[in-house]
Amino acid sequence: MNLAVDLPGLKLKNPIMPASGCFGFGREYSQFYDLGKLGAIMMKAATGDTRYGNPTPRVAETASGMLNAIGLQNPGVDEIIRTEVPFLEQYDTQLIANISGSTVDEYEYVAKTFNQAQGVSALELNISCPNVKEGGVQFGTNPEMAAEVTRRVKAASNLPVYVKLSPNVSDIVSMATAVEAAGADGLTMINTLVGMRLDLNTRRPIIANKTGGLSGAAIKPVAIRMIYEVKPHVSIPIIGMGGINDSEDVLEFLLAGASAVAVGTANFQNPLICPQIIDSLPETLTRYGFTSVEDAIGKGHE
Amino acid sequence: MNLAVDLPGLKLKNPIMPASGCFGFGREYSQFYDLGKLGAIMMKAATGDTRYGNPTPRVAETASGMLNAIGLQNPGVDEIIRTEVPFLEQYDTQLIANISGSTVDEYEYVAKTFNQAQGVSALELNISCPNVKEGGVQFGTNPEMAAEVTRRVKAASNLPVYVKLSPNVSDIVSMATAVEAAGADGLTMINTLVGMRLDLNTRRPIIANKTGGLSGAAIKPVAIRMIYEVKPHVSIPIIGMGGINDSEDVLEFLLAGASAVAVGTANFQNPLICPQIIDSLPETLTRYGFTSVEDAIGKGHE
Amino acid sequence: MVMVADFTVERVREIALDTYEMKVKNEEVINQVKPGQFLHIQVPNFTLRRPISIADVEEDGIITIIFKALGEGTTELSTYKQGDHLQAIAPCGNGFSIENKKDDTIVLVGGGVGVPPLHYLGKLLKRQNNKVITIIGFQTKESVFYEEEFRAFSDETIVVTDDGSYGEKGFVTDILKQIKDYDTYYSCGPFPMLKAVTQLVSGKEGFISLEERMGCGVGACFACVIPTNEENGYKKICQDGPVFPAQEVVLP
Amino acid sequence: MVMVADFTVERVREIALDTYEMKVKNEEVINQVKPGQFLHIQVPNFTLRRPISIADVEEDGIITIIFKALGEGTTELSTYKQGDHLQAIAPCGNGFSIENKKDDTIVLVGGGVGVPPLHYLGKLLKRQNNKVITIIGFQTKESVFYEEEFRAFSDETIVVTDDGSYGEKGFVTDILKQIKDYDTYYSCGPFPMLKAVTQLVSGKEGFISLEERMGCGVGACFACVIPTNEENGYKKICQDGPVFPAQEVVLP
Ligand SMILES: Cc1cc2nc3c(=O)[nH]c(=O)nc-3n(C[C@H](O)[C@H](O)[C@H](O)COP(=O)(O)OP(=O)(O)OC[C@H]3O[C@@H](n4cnc5c(N)ncnc54)[C@H](O)[C@@H]3O)c2cc1C
Ligand SMILES: Cc1cc2nc3c(=O)[nH]c(=O)nc-3n(C[C@H](O)[C@H](O)[C@H](O)COP(=O)(O)OP(=O)(O)OC[C@H]3O[C@@H](n4cnc5c(N)ncnc54)[C@H](O)[C@@H]3O)c2cc1C
Ligand SMILES: Cc1cc2nc3c(=O)[nH]c(=O)nc-3n(C[C@H](O)[C@H](O)[C@H](O)COP(=O)(O)O)c2cc1C
Ligand SMILES: Cc1cc2nc3c(=O)[nH]c(=O)nc-3n(C[C@H](O)[C@H](O)[C@H](O)COP(=O)(O)O)c2cc1C
Ligand code: FES
Ligand code: FES
Repeated sequence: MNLAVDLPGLKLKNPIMPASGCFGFGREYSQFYDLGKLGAIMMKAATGDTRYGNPTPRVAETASGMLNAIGLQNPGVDEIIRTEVPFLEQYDTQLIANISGSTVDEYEYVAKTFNQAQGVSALELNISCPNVKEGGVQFGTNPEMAAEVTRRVKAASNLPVYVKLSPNVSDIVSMATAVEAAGADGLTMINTLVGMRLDLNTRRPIIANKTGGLSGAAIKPVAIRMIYEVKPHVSIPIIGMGGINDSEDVLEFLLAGASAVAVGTANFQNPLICPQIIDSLPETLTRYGFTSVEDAIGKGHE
Repeated sequence: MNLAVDLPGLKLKNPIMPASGCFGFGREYSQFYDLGKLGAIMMKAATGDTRYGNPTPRVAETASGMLNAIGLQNPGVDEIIRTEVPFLEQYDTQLIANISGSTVDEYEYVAKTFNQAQGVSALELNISCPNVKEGGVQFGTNPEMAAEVTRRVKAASNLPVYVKLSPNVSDIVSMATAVEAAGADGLTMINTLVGMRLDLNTRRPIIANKTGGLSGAAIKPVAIRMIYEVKPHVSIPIIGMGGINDSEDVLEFLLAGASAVAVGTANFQNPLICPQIIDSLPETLTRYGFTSVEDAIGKGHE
Repeated sequence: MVMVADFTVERVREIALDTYEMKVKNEEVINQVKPGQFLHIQVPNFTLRRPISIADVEEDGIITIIFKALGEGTTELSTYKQGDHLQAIAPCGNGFSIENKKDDTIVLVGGGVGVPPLHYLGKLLKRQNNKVITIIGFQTKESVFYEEEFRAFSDETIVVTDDGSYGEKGFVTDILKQIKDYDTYYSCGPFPMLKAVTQLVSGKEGFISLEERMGCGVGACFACVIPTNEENGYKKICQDGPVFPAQEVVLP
Repeated sequence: MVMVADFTVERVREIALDTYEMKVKNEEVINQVKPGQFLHIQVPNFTLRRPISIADVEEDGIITIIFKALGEGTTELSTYKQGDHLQAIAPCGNGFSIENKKDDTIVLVGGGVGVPPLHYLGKLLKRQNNKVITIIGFQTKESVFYEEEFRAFSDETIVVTDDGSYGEKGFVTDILKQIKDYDTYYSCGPFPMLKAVTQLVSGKEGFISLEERMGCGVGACFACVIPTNEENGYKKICQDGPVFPAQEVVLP
């Protein structure tokens, strides 16, 4: 079966890729399988400089999900280009660089740096990280700010830009249309919902950062709803994510309007999840009457 | 152990009450246990007139949660006062009327009507229902609209008003402070997150209304986070809800800043959940070093 | 009186394609059961319960249910073994009222997983000296179950399959059409079948049992309503039903 | 090489208060195991895996783990029976490097659920002809486990309990203080204990094994980092650890 999908800058042999932050820079999972199996790889967030991130504990378990507050730990864009990208380039897959920063200038710098380097096919603009603000306003929840950073990053780079939307907003459609108007080539959605757990013994939040991002199966209904809502209002493609655990989930995202999907938290439960989903996808598509991936995209809207 | 909590208009013998919409008007659950055990009862939403609600299917299951789109089906405030309130008044508990409407006038009418009747101790102002808008703006996601309806309802009634907040907002604190400033006597939070599931066979949303409200354990981390965030910014009490399944969950809500809690979806899994939680609460509080319910409220902030 | 009851699993066996017969025991519940009522079964780790009709009741406290393993919950249920425990709200719903049904001719019309409740109903109707004609429809040969069990009390039993791979080919309505001389029909199955049945024989006294996705299962949440013929009128399937006089409700 | 491995449960028994010894079998994994490594165990219906140290390895492919049933996941794990299957990423982490450790005097210092990895470590150190002194601390008498197993290979074994209800009263550091003549210590336990130990004997060569809440367990998610002495320096406990030279990392 034809699993291929063509997206701006990305000729995907299949629509499955690990989500940013849940796969590092691939090295660890390359011990378990050939990364060339993947449609693409979304790398861990890159910032201008080395970031240590938040104190630990950084993760907590929740019902059908987890919280994380890693805090964008990464070796910085230059080091990533020097050591991580060449490693990943060995594999027959496509690289998407997830870019982040504390200021619009930092975003711009990271985008420019990836643009000058080789090996990366697209940028994923992570505006949904809760600790990234300017003038107290979060990029991820304010359409004007989101549009501004999108514009700046587009201008700084020739690579297609996918803007990653935060679900922590009153109106997801206005976020999506704002970044589309600002030049985004695609959307990735959703990032995590802000959540918290308290430890009854210590009487403190389990996560040192107090709040963390909720991911996993628990948030899938929110992801599906947001993609379904956004789809009719944009003409750029959506890469969907949020709680994908199997090929049925993938099909649900395709029906909702995603053109490809990313798998995050499920990698922790099962390191082999991505290749297993890729292997079972043709049978799932066939069972529900589809002849290709393209065939299923957006079919939940008819 | 002393489980009592004193809130505006509500002298609760214990902090446990069924959440609105998950307990009807109590008749059904009165077959399983004495409703006099409950700290209070939050009745199903009341509107000005009889409402049929949405087409079916109205519920769908999700990972550690469910979606519902009942659509405020209810017999109307007058009928509720005539038949349901007298039935519930038999029990040694307190009644909270959940009020809703399509316009501010309808809210006002419902509030006024409950005010004139007997038996209800407080109003819960449900501004978080997604199909309630005026001028295209949802009350539940716009601080000014929320404040406006709060003011009007306060003026129409002598009963204390608890405003029920929607989690589908970028900034929960500004919603909370807006309704507090408008005269709210308390907050209840959270209502459901908007979500969706697609049926792979029919390729349509499972729920006839397409989107539904996500409730259950899946949303507990979002509820805890929002209560924890709001607590330091308000001086009115919070009744917490969202995914409570046992007495440990209750304590987590108390630590986050709730003064009492409501149990919703868990009633469907286990009709005896409320009395079971009430019975196990003293032991749980003791195990974690608390001597009363009051003692635990807000202790996650120290 | 409906209660939250603990059942012990006595036996589970696959009786047709993906279709399981399970016998569960609770001596308190059975005294209350009317045909057409259901168990609202808790499956651990699932938020919602699964409503499954009571297909038979035996004197020693044993209730039979028959279910198709379709989704995750029923698939999990099909793995239960003898001695396992099951928690259910039971018995739920109103059931069929048959106290006054004596010496009549009755047609039972069931389709797929709508067949089970008709089994216990038919058994009781026969005991009350009614003539019972059973028409049960299935997708295909492998899906057919309980033919013998229905034959045991029915005066006539006709099995139909959509593809004709077993029994008559066609729909239950094709057979029902040919039966003229009866007093009352009882039907349970998917909405399209019920619609076809009630339209076909709209003049007859009939009772239909409905299915809908449920929340509470006891009448509190308004998930399972069905419109009635009055304006804004509705009934709750879990509490006022699942059985309704055929003309009372408006099928979607 | 780390792999996703299926294990068969051979035996589970409670060896102390809420503390379980479980033997699991997978012949492929054991050839790779170094003391101090761990299994990252999947418990069905839980999002995150549970990291549990390898406490022993036997020639026939059997790995022993010892865990305390604290929260929901480990409580679920404690209900496993012989013949059940367990999936784990294994073996995880670097483990203790002891190739060159011969004819030395070693002190093992373990606290609570930090005791298990020291068992396999001590066994191997003894085989390499080291003198092994074991100091293991527990909360109270009911929590003590594996005393005999440690005695079997240790030249000296001292058990301490916080409340003095068994063995010596006090902390492991109270005993460690009195031991002067040794080359290297290996320690595993809660952060406060490790901090006390490393501060007490900061001049000695020591290796400590750390615990942190984990996501992936393989080094991909950055959940389990620990700062090192360099600026912005860090190590991943699941991958670069859990064992570190005592002076390399900054304990919180
Ligand atoms: C009153 C009543 C009696 C029933 N009796 C029987 C019976 O005797 N035998 C039998 O095989 N089936 C019966 N059903 C249908 C049965 O309840 C569903 O097939 C079952 O709930 C599906 O669960 P699942 O785990 O397979 O599917 P999932 O898709 O995992 O279920 C997800 C959710 O949807 C609900 N759901 C899905 N399909 C249906 C449906 N068709 N009707 C109601 N809820 C549904 C489930 O209860 C659950 O809440 C009855 C339904 C009702 C309402
Ligand atoms: C490298 C390593 C080796 C370990 N070896 C052992 C051992 O041999 N025996 C033993 O009893 N325990 C050991 N632990 C601790 C053990 O992992 C936790 O006690 C266990 O994960 C708690 O799970 P739960 O289901 O009881 O608790 P829950 O509270 O339900 O766990 C929720 C989440 O928090 C994590 N978590 C909770 N407490 C801890 C903790 N102390 N450390 C790490 N994660 C935690 C869980 O893994 C899970 O992801 C080890 C931890 C690490 C990091
Ligand atoms: C541990 C962890 C780290 C993450 N780090 C990033 C990140 O660096 N950049 C980013 O855009 N998203 C990050 N995410 C969000 C995921 O990419 C994804 O959007 C989200 O987890 C929802 O998908 P899932 O439910 O499949 O995990 C992270 C998620 C997790 C769980
Ligand atoms: C079936 C159903 C119906 C509901 N109806 C109402 C309602 O009428 N008014 C209201 O304010 N909240 C309503 N809610 C929201 C609950 O009161 C509660 O805020 C929410 O479900 C979160 O709590 P839970 O996770 O314990 O269910 C409803 C929830 C469910 C599941
Ligand atoms: S399922 Fe709740 S009213 Fe019927
Ligand atoms: S747990 Fe993921 S890096 Fe250690």
